[in-house]
Amino acid sequence: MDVTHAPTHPLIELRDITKHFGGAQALREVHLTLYPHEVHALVGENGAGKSTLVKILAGVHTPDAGTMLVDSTPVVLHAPNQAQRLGISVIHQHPTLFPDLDVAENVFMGRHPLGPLGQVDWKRMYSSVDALLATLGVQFTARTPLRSLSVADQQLVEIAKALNVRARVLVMDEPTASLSSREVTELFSIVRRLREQNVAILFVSHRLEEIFELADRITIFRDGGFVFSAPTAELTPDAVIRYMVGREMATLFPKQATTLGAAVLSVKHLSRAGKFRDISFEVHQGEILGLAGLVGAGRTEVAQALFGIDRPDNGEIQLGGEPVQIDSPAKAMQLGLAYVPEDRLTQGLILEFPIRSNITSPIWQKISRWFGLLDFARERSIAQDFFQRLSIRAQGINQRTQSLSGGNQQKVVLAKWLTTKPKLLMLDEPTRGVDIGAKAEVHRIVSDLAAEGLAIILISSELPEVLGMADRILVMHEGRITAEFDRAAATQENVMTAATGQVTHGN
Amino acid sequence: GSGGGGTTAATLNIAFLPKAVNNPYFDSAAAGAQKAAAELKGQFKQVGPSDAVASEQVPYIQTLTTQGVSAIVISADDANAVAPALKQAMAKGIKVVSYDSDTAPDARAIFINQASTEDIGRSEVDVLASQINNTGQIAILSATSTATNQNAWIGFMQDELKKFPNMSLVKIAYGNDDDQTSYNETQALVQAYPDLKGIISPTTVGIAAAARYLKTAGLSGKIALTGLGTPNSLRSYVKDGTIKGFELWDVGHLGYLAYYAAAALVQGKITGKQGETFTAGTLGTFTIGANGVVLLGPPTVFDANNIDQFNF
Amino acid sequence: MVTETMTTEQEGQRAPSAVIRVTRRVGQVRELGLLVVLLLIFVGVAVPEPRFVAVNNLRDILLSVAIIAIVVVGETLVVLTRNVDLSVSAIIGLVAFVSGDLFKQHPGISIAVVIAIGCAIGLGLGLLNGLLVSYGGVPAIVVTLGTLYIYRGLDYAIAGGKQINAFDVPDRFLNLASDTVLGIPLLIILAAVIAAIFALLLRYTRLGRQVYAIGSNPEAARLAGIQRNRLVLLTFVISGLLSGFAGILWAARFATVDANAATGLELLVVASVVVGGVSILGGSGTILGAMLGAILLATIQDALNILNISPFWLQAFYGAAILLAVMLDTLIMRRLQRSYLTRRL
Amino acid sequence: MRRAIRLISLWEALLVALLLGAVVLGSSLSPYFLNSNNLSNVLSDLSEKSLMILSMLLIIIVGEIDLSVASILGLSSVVLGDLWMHNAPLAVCIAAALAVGTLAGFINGLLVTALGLPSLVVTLGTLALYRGCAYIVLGQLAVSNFPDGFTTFGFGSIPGTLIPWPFVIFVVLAVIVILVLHGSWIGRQLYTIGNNQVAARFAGIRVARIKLILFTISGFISGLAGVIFTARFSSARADNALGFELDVITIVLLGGVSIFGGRGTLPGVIIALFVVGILRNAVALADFPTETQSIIVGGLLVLSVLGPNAIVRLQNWLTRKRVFATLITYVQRSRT
Ligand SMILES: Nc1ncnc2c1ncn2[C@@H]1O[C@H](COP(=O)(O)OP(=O)(O)OP(=O)(O)O)[C@@H](O)[C@H]1O
Ligand SMILES: Nc1ncnc2c1ncn2[C@@H]1O[C@H](COP(=O)(O)OP(=O)(O)OP(=O)(O)O)[C@@H](O)[C@H]1O
Ligand SMILES: [Mg+2]
Ligand SMILES: [Mg+2]
Repeated sequence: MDVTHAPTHPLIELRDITKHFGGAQALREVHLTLYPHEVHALVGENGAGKSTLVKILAGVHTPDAGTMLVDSTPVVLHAPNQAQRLGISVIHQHPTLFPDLDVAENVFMGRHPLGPLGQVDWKRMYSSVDALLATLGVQFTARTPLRSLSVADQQLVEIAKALNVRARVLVMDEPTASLSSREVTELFSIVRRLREQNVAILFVSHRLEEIFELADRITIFRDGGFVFSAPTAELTPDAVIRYMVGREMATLFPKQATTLGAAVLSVKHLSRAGKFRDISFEVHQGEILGLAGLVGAGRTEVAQALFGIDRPDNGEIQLGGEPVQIDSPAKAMQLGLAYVPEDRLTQGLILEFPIRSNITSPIWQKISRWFGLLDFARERSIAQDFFQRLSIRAQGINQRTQSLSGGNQQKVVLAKWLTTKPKLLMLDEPTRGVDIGAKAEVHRIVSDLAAEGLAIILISSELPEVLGMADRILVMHEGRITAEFDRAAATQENVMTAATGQVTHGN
Repeated sequence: GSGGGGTTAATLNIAFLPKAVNNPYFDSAAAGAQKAAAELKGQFKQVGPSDAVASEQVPYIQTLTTQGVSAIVISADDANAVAPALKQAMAKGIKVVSYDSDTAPDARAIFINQASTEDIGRSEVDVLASQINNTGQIAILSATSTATNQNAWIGFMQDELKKFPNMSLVKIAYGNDDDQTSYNETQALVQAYPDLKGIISPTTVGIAAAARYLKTAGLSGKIALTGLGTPNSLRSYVKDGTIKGFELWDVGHLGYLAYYAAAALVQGKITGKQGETFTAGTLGTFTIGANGVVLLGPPTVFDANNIDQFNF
Repeated sequence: MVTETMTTEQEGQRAPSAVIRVTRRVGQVRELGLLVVLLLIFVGVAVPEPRFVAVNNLRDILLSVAIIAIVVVGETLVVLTRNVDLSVSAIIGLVAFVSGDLFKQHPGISIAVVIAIGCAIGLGLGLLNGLLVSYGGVPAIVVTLGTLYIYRGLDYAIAGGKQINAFDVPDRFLNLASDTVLGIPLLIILAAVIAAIFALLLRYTRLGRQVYAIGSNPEAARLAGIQRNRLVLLTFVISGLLSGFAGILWAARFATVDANAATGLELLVVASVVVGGVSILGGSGTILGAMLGAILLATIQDALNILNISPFWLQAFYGAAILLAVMLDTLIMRRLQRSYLTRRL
Repeated sequence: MRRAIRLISLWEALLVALLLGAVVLGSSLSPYFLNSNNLSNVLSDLSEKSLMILSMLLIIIVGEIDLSVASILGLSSVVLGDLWMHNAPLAVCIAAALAVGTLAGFINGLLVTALGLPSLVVTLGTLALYRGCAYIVLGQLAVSNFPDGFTTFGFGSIPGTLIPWPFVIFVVLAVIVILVLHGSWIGRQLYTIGNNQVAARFAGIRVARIKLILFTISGFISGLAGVIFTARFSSARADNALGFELDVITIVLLGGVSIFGGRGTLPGVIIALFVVGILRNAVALADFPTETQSIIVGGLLVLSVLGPNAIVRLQNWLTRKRVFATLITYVQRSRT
């Protein structure tokens, strides 16, 4: 990696940027400087505010406070096309593409090349996009309908889109999240080429090894605040992780020691084409089984297959020793399974409903009397009970969940599933985008539940969380289990290596 | 309020309820009725649905009943669909007269028949026969298959056709008294029967639409067309020869007579029994025939020679 | 529309991988499918009834579809943006009567003026729809359902019991519908030209492509800096304008116009669009497809006439056509996606 | 849109005001308006629509739509008539009509849930298909000679009162729907589906099955409406209730139900039903031309959505102006 002499003139300078979303503070007076001819990595845990910053650079969000300087002149971006005109080109974390159009149009939308008559020049568009795709070494062409691409291929289109404009600033929000290692190398060689052309690059990623391979400078955010920034040369992975986590784990993850009971769930050779393959494991009463891995490793799919949302192609699921067929979430619930989904806003909550109805939603039928008429008194008491047990901070059980902070929303989702008195609780990213305080409470609740003998599967992309909470850790990489560690044996390093699919060493 | 209000012999508050309000045929009938109203110093109004749909007429009957008009003069879109409502009206003391298209006989006192069903049915066949010298395939373009008057005429047409061995009725099409439907039905007839020689359309909307198709398709003179129509809507086709001759009673007189009949009922001069007589202003005296039918008189034949003398 | 087929050939030339060739065909499958179905109908009917393929019958088919086709073009634009315009039939009826009435009230008024007025009315009504949808934030189906009532109500209010008869309007005006150029009826040429123009605009202008974009993924369109509201407004205005123009032609063709002209036509228009393979969820479909859809429905009607099948069967056939069209469309899309899913890992 | 929810209560209040306005208007336009016969006519005219709005409400709440209701009405009416014409016993005819309606609805449901097609297109197709079938069965014929008992049921009122028989059925069904929708777990599940289909599925709600059932119910109700329609006019024709679907949907939306699903109450819709019914009647009583009705109804429909939106926008605009912020929050408090 070549040592860069940071040029004197920054291309973009962000000063004291603050951004709120309703009650939640996503960014707190952060600052960031992008120089030409430099790859600048931005790291931080889930919810640290990385994407929010990216969206501010992209003109999607306008900061509540702070200034943005482009070529040392202050600008205020209100719309994405303003950012585009300033030569800022952005790869968003989640693909924002047009499923009905072909790849070329997705790359060129709004900027189609025009012919002599001012007509869209399709020939030229296709040839130039095909050329562009060639440099990315992809398996599809400019004419492939986007709808037919996998999420990973869509990510590549997103990248092509950003590379297509003569950008002076390239911002990439977790571009490699769902890419194969081959595609990653292709991408990196391109990024290096761009750096040689004096493009300023902001690179957001959870994969430290990538960062240390590519970045010239690293900036670390934590819980919406700026923590530290330095040239890569002056940093080590451990140091970065320390800055990212920035707290003694023991105090934060009060996992109580529990005596493991009988196996609740045992999975044998579970596979689903394109998502995961040959997954086998057991969970016991009172055990917290951690499921670690990078975004896109397939953990959510595994959980959702267990919960009857998608069907596994083959493999066996046993509950309490009995082989079971789980063909629908309703069936899974009957069998005593519960699943706290990855995205609580779209999968976990009815934002229009009050806390009360959300908490009782899985048991509405149970708390109904004759003719299925709801027993409102009973509903209120149950809701009130969990409201207090999980110490949800809100005006009361009748407040609409929409107006709750992320942490409290997450507690409502937890309460919702606890009402079903499950035997096995699956938590997918239970603390993503949840503030520290609430995070700690969620952890306390979870470990209490385990202590009460509940079997728990904890999916989390936050290593410290898994390391702190889990009795046992399974690591997934590209749909396969690559390692298993006991609480004692697990460390940041060996889990991360397994998660990135390098040497598999378990025990 | 008293639903039966307004039946005191003095006040003449008579409402016409045609199949559809936006139909020139009924408008000219209304004109005649207005003339009668003026002569009798009575009130006249015409209400009704914008489409010729039976169920649409019922709310209007109910409204008129509520308003306590002294008489309802109706052209029934579906003889039976309107019967219950009309009976309710009669129960409230409102007189009911049907014109143009009859209702169930027990749902009205008098039916003003524009012309003897038999005359019309037979004469139309004769008119057409003379135009196609008694040979070839012919078709009928009617209104709705439920229209009482249409079916009665068609009955007699079929009977009359027995006299013409070389003429064959190949199809009875229904244009719903709707311009576009009639137009398309005509097109369909011509396509389905390449050898078609003549069309009878005993409905003003139908014949106009048919004439228009024949003209645009350049079939004027090739396929003869006759039926019932208003001079105004057919004048141009008569002049360009698409139609040699067609029939109609004087629609204005129809409305005029209907109003007088209703008035006579309201004033208690008649009850609708057979043999009763009443005078209808300039039209003279009329006698109520079997089951309450009053006959307007023989139809007029309009052709290039006389058409300009009429304006309705 | 020529252009559509041209690009198909171009795409035929360069064929990288098998999978992609499949998908390319799937991309065109709608138009192809419709053509095949049309062909089958023609063959199937022509065998027992050769008159079906007689030139003048084909002319009748195209004539009967011409006016609707013009409206379908506008509807297609609207549907592509994930909206729908149910008020078209009311606009046609209103303009048809007004333009006829103009001739009646002001004998000797120039045809150009009437056409201008008619188009202006259509444009205005479309503008109202568009404003309510884009800036009023009211769902298109609600807005146009409402204006369907309102515009038709206005029509009744203006027309009342009056009826425009052939002799009320000058023959020069009626000729719009009956004139032919090189033996081809003017109506058909007008429809074809309008369709071709908008097909070209949709395919060869950035704005046209953006219409697809906002229908396909509004959020992504926003990130791409596309101004959704203006574009939606524009499509409604065009739809209104074309409906207005169609109304004028309606008056010219049917000569006898009352307040009920074109009642219920909106269903036939939307049906044509859907059968033509334009996704009701927006973002995909072509003018060519929609035209074929309209022609298909008209052909079915004509075939029933020729075969002397009771016209009562017509609606049933229309319904079946719509259902089959969407079913095939979705099934093909599903198949396509499944074929890709298993590619990774 | 989100903030618009706060305004629902407000919207229903507006509807009530509208209703009172309609009554005042009616009685001022015509002395006969408040006449009990007239009110009974209003109810009688609403016979079929009042039933159809019930199932339409449920379907729209789960985020779907059924455009084919009027066609199903026509089809079942025709089936009833055709069987009667062939001398089947009346009971059999009615049963068959209901069965056909139910089947038609079930088919809609299958196409929507099993094949996952958009209900807008599916029911647009069946709108034409079912109406077409009605024409195929009976063509232009009309069957009329039904027994008096049947006709009285449709047209007559409960002896001694002026309450039409069909209205009784509506009251019964309305009570049931109110209980189910606003009081039972099923209702909760319907709103959940309409609000967030994914979350509903993740919460173990059988979305597809519920939708299938709803479309089937809608078919049954439409069939029932078909029987009543036939009885009311003692006339079974293929074109019965042509275009009713627009009125039904209009009433439901006017009642404050979101076309996107998840929002709306039966009381609101019932008020809207009477608003429309009374306005139409008043306008007719006053001898206003027919078209006034459609203009009023259409205008109300657009306003019903535009109104709340406008208020929300106004609010947003005001809240941006700090001065008014406190005022606004105060207003909102007082509202909830
Ligand atoms: N549109 C939004 N509305 C409300 N809250 C939001 C929104 N976008 C982000 N947030 C909140 O802001 C905080 C930062 O989110 P952000 O997506 O920037 O984190 P991140 O660092 O990108 O996390 P990840 O690594 O998971 O992408 C989180 O608490 C998140 O819940
Ligand atoms: N929010 C999302 N948007 C688009 N694609 C996603 C999203 N989440 C996951 N995916 C894709 O789904 C596939 C499996 O991801 P999945 O979420 O199961 O993995 P994971 O290990 O659970 O990742 P995560 O840490 O996000 O939970 C991957 O291709 C991933 O890219
Ligand atoms: Mg992010
Ligand atoms: Mg996941």
